[in-house]
Amino acid sequence: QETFKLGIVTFLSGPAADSFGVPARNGGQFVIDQLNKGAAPAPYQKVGFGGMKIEPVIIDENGGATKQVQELRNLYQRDNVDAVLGYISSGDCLAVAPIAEELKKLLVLMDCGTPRIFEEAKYNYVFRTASHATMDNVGLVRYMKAKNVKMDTLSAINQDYAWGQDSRADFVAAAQQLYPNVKLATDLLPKFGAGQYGTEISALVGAGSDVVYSSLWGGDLQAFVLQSAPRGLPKRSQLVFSAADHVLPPLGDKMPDGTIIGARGAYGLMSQKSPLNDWLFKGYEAVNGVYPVQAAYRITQSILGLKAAVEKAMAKNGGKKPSSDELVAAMTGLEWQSPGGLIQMKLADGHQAIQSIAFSRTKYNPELKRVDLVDILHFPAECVNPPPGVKSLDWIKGGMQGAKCN
Amino acid sequence: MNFFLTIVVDGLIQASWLFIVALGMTLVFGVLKILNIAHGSFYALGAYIAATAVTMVAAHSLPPSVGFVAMLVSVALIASAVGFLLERGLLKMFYGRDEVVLLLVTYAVFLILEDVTKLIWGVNPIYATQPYELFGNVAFAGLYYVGYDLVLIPISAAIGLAVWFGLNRTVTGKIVLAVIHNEEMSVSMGVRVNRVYAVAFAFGVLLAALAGALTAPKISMQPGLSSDVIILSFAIVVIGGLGSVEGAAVGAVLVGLARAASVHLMPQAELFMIYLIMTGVLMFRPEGLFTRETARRI
Amino acid sequence: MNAAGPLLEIDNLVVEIQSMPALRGFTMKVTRGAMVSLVGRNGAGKTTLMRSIMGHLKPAQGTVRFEGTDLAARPRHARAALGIGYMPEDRCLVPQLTVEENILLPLWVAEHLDRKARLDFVYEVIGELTEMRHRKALLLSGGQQKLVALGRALAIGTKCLLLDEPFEGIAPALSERLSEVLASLRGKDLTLLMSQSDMNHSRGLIDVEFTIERGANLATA
Amino acid sequence: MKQGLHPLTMIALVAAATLFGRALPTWTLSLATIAASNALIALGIVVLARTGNVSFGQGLFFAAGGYGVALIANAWGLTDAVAQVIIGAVCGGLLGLVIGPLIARYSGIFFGMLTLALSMVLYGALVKTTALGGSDGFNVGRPSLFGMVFTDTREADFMLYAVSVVTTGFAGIAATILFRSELGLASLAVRENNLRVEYLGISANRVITINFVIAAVFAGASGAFALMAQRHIDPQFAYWTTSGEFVFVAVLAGYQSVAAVFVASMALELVRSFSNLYLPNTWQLVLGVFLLCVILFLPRGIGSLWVGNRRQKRRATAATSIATEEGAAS
Amino acid sequence: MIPVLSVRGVEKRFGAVVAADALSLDIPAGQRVSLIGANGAGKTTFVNMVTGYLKPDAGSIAIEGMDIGRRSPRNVARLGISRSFQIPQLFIELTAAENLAVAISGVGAHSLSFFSPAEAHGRHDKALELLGRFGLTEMADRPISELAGGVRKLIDIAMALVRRPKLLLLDEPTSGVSAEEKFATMDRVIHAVAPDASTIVFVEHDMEIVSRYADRVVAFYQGRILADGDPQDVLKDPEVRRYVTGGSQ
Ligand SMILES: Nc1ncnc2c1ncn2[C@@H]1O[C@H](COP(=O)(O)OP(=O)(O)OP(=O)(O)O)[C@@H](O)[C@H]1O
Ligand SMILES: Nc1ncnc2c1ncn2[C@@H]1O[C@H](COP(=O)(O)OP(=O)(O)OP(=O)(O)O)[C@@H](O)[C@H]1O
Ligand SMILES: [Mg+2]
Ligand SMILES: [Mg+2]
Repeated sequence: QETFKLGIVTFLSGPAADSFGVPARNGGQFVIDQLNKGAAPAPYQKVGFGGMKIEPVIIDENGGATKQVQELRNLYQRDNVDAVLGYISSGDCLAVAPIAEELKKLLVLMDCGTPRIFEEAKYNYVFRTASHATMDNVGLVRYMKAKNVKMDTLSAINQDYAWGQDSRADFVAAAQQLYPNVKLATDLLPKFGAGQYGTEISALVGAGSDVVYSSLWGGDLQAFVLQSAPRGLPKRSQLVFSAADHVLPPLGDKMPDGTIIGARGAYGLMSQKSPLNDWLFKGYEAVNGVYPVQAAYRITQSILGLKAAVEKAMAKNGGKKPSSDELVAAMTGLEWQSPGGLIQMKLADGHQAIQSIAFSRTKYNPELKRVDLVDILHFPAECVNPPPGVKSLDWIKGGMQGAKCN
Repeated sequence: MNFFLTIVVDGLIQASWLFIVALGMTLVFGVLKILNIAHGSFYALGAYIAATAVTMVAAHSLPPSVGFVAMLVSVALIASAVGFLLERGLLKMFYGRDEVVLLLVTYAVFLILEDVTKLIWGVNPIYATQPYELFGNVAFAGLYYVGYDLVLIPISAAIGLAVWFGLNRTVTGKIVLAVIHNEEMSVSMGVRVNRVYAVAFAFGVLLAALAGALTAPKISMQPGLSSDVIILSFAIVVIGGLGSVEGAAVGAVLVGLARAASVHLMPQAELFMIYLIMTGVLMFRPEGLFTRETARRI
Repeated sequence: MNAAGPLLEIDNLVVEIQSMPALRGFTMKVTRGAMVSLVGRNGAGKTTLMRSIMGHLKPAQGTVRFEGTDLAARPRHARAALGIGYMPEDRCLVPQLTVEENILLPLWVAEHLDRKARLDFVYEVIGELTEMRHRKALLLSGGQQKLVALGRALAIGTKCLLLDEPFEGIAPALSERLSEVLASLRGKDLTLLMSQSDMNHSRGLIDVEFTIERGANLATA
Repeated sequence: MKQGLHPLTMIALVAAATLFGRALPTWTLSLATIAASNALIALGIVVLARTGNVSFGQGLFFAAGGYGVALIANAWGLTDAVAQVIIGAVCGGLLGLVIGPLIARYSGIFFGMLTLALSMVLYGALVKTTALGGSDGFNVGRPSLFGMVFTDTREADFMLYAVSVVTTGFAGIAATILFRSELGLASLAVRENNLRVEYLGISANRVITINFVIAAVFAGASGAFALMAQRHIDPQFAYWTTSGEFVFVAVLAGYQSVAAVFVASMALELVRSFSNLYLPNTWQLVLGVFLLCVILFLPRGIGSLWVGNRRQKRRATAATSIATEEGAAS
Repeated sequence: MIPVLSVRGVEKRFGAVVAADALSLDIPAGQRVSLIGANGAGKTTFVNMVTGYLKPDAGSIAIEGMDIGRRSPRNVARLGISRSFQIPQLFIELTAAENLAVAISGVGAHSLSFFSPAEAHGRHDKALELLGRFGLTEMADRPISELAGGVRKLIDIAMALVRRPKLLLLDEPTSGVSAEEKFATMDRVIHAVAPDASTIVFVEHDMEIVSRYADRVVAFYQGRILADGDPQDVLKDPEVRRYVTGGSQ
């Protein structure tokens, strides 16, 4: 019986493993198990991909772009996978995309924030099934505006590498659009993985600005929160974190109430109710003991999108296992439902997804011993993503023309 | 004025834990001539063990001070045992090889420990925050400081003084000097060199782990914790001069202050700071700030 | 223990360094209290023999017995405790330590000896050391270091001294002094084995001379 | 005269290795390209190590070569593989010429750490340079060869393989000649006792600088290969772990022969790749154990599997020559 | 005629230790001078200063009238001055022949060749020939690490001879060399340099050697020159006997 061999690349070691890599692997395993059993809800009830069982080959993403390029080649050429799905780091996404293109093999990027992938090049065989990071910051500023958060002065703390630098640039640009008088007070760029922020917190508390923005994630974010709370930073400034959902379960009551957070999508506690969402949320929680956060959602929407594409292609070619080109044709411009809402391959000639996003404030719930999210606000995809053909930062700086909010 | 005070306090807080790590590294290098890449892994190991100890104590709803003590004791015991076993069981086999080969051995140990910690503790973040509240908060120079952070400064100074005293003012320290200088002669004079090696290595591991334990309450433990620490302590040790306790102290303070100053004054430069200091120091003192006198050669 | 038997007994010792034979069946008996000289050309194997006795080289064949016990069974560091004082050819002082500390080094680890008494003994025998006791070894000239190394061997070597070329590089006036020092040890139940490439310095001192040639005995006198 | 292989034999071996690529499965071609390029930079480390200095910052020149080639390729559309290798080598070499004289007076760990620091300064600068893509880096197009553009992936991979094997092979031959030369012997002497070298009227700094520049040239060319093979460059090229890995390849190989360096880097890549495939959660552990085993059981490196003990060989040829077999290209 | 070596008022201290105390000394070409002195008298320090390894605290040192003030050992060596060392300074992992080959390529070479094989141009033959002169042909292909101390000493001296120096400084050439060898060693040295009528300064503790080979003896004590002159006279000097040579001489 024919199977669909799927290479999955995600962080199993290194600093991104706990926040993104392993939740993604767990999510992927859950979804693949369910699909192989035919246990997923409609419209995904068919076994595997169009009846073919999915055979995952999981690879660690840790180790840098050089290694990932080599491993991608190995996956396609040595292990003969039918498609590769994965990648969390932007650098890795940028590096592997041209290789897949050259080998004419399907590559589905599930996460990675940078908009540059499709803004700087054109790919036929490469798709990204999640919005890029522009949405996180545009949405965050829109949320603050909608909730009347005061922001005359702004401080920022972001890691000194592409994700932090880009997030900072997007947020500041968007803030300048919606808060034209905002002044940037302290603008910190600690090294990635610094882990200790005593000095930075002194500087931030000293600056005492209305809002402290951060795109920190994972252990760095947790350390920052742990160290800043006793020093009174949350009391002095409104904390806004663009991608903090994944630290809520581990931080628990250490997370100061009222912090504004995003999840890079309408994920986890901010997701909208649907049978598909219940299936993932409850199922994942049952297997793993915690509820799913962004990475689990992102891999799920990737796998479901690929499933939709495979089945669409099979419907067209009469039920044979589709070739890479048939898959590409099917995936281009595809739309499908995911636990986090509707995914539409709208940008980059149908290769780059857009999706809706949600933001909220934290509130610790002592009974459930977990952080609840309140004041949730959803923004439709076209409100926070640039329209096709416009570069993200230009779009923001140009006043976010053509955004459709409601 | 306040501003400078902030930089100094922030810098010293940084320097305090960095010093303990670097001290361990410089001792191991001094005695065994091993530049230990796995040193960062021992730091991580200490942090993990501390977190486990604190969590276990908290689960029995004992006060955080018990957690603090439990964490230090358990780390001290486990880390020195691990260090001892590693030296006797593994490193010993490679003595007499090239410095670079020994470095590679410790790199292999680093790789192995990376996965071993992952296998034991998983990738999910672990905390040991209870002791962080132990010493309250202190209002100071217009800011709040966490008492725990401030307490680290005297703790590390005390450790440094004790080690310095032990090496320079006690017979044991002088025996260690002899072993460092010439192992064959030391054995001939009746020194149990193997024991000196094992104890020195175990002590180095202990210091790294202790630093990990002391920082554990304010960070979240997760994979990748070790790699940053390695390079930081390398830099400090090189700035200070390999094998020198004073050097490690001055190096750590220098690095701590420079980083603090750059965050407050020039945040863009933080990434380079440590390397710039290192290059600057080596420019004028090619062997680091404090170098050990060597025997006459000709 | 049999007091009449030889103190040091080397039987058919074969030592290979990097698979090249450096000792080829060397045999020697040293009686208690004797002053023995080991003579040979450069490369004959004198240093190799000393280092083998000290356990730094593992013999391929043959045995080294000290007071009847096979030294091969003892760990390297145990030789000092047996009362063997060794003065290596290249001095090997610890540069950061003072002269006195260098002399004390073997005494610090030897629990059975009275430190003060041994130190005084060393200063008594080699008076020159007293005035430089607080200087760091780093600062001594080659010959001065030689004296310190001798003092250090003397401190721990209660039964036997192994001196590897003690007179090498010593000014004649001082080597005369050294010979006197060594001569003064006679009758103190201390056995002396010293290697030499030149016999000038010790003619009157020696009871027995072993000549080593290409790692083997040449003749016994 | 029996002192390793004759250069002509080595050229034949290089040719054979190149043609052998025809028989390799596609996925091993790019692996072998990377291995050859790593071998090239590791060879530079061996060259430098003969003066007693180990560079933990070869990533500096690796990145200089890579970025130099990438920028020129993107600016002028220069895609020729051979030209790119030359550009990479020149970029590395020029930087080496600037840094070499400054760093030659350092020794041991300080030399290593200073090179590491310099490479990390470059790393930091690159991470900061958003115009070059910051930490994410940027992509470049496919290389061509003498005006030929390869669209078939197998052909393109083989072309790269061939260019890298030939370049590395010639670098190996050059290194062999160097090792046997006056300068090569003086380099070993500098490692042993640079004071005596100075007393003999030879400038130890100069010897170190020359070897340093050679290593930098190799590293720059290697950077060009890495770039061509993956068509992407990022500051990771200059990161200390990258440099560290090259040192490990050199140590694993055992400083004995060029072929050993190649085999060692190939073995490392294979072990890493297969353990990642079959044991994705514990591949680092496997790699660590592999390293320990090689060091323990092959103390003279992988090369000792077939090069044989230098000393024994020396004895066999004792009367005729003072050959330095390290250079033997097999 | 200008002296080969001219030392004027040289002082050197190491902390409290005075290693050279207003030393003045002229050595004319072709003379064989022996430096004797108690241990720690400053003989090695003297050699170190003359060869540029140590800088004097005060005073001047000139070679053939040229001040060597700031010159490094390398630049001094290029002036045609060689030395051997009290503790042999060799390339431990290289063979005896390779050690000499390095020395040979150092002669006159301002840059070393990439291409010229180390053993080409008769360099190897020359190395073997030098070794042969010291009776060390057998040792040619053994690394120094395998050689005994006395043999190292000889190779160290052989290396100093490679350059055919105009001034040769030997620091205790015969200490550690066996009785059978020591005269032969000195003979070889003399023989090796004779054609150029080279000037030799040798530090020595062995008075047999001194009286046999020196034209002139300079006795040091605590950084000062105790006596300087004809060997017979110096060796008879009561102070020299007291501090240096001892009673039995
Ligand atoms: N590390 C070594 N490796 C190989 N061979 C060695 C080593 N050390 C010594 N040998 C060889 O062993 C032999 C004996 O050397 P040893 O040092 O014992 O001589 P020695 O009698 O002490 O000479 P000397 O009077 O010059 O000190 C020599 O042939 C020497 O070449
Ligand atoms: N680099 C140095 N640092 C400190 N002190 C030194 C140094 N070099 C020499 N000395 C001191 O200077 C004095 C003279 O030393 P030097 O080596 O010149 O003596 P020497 O006459 O060669 O003696 P020997 O015959 O024992 O070799 C000694 O007291 C020595 O301790
Ligand atoms: Mg000897
Ligand atoms: Mg001297």
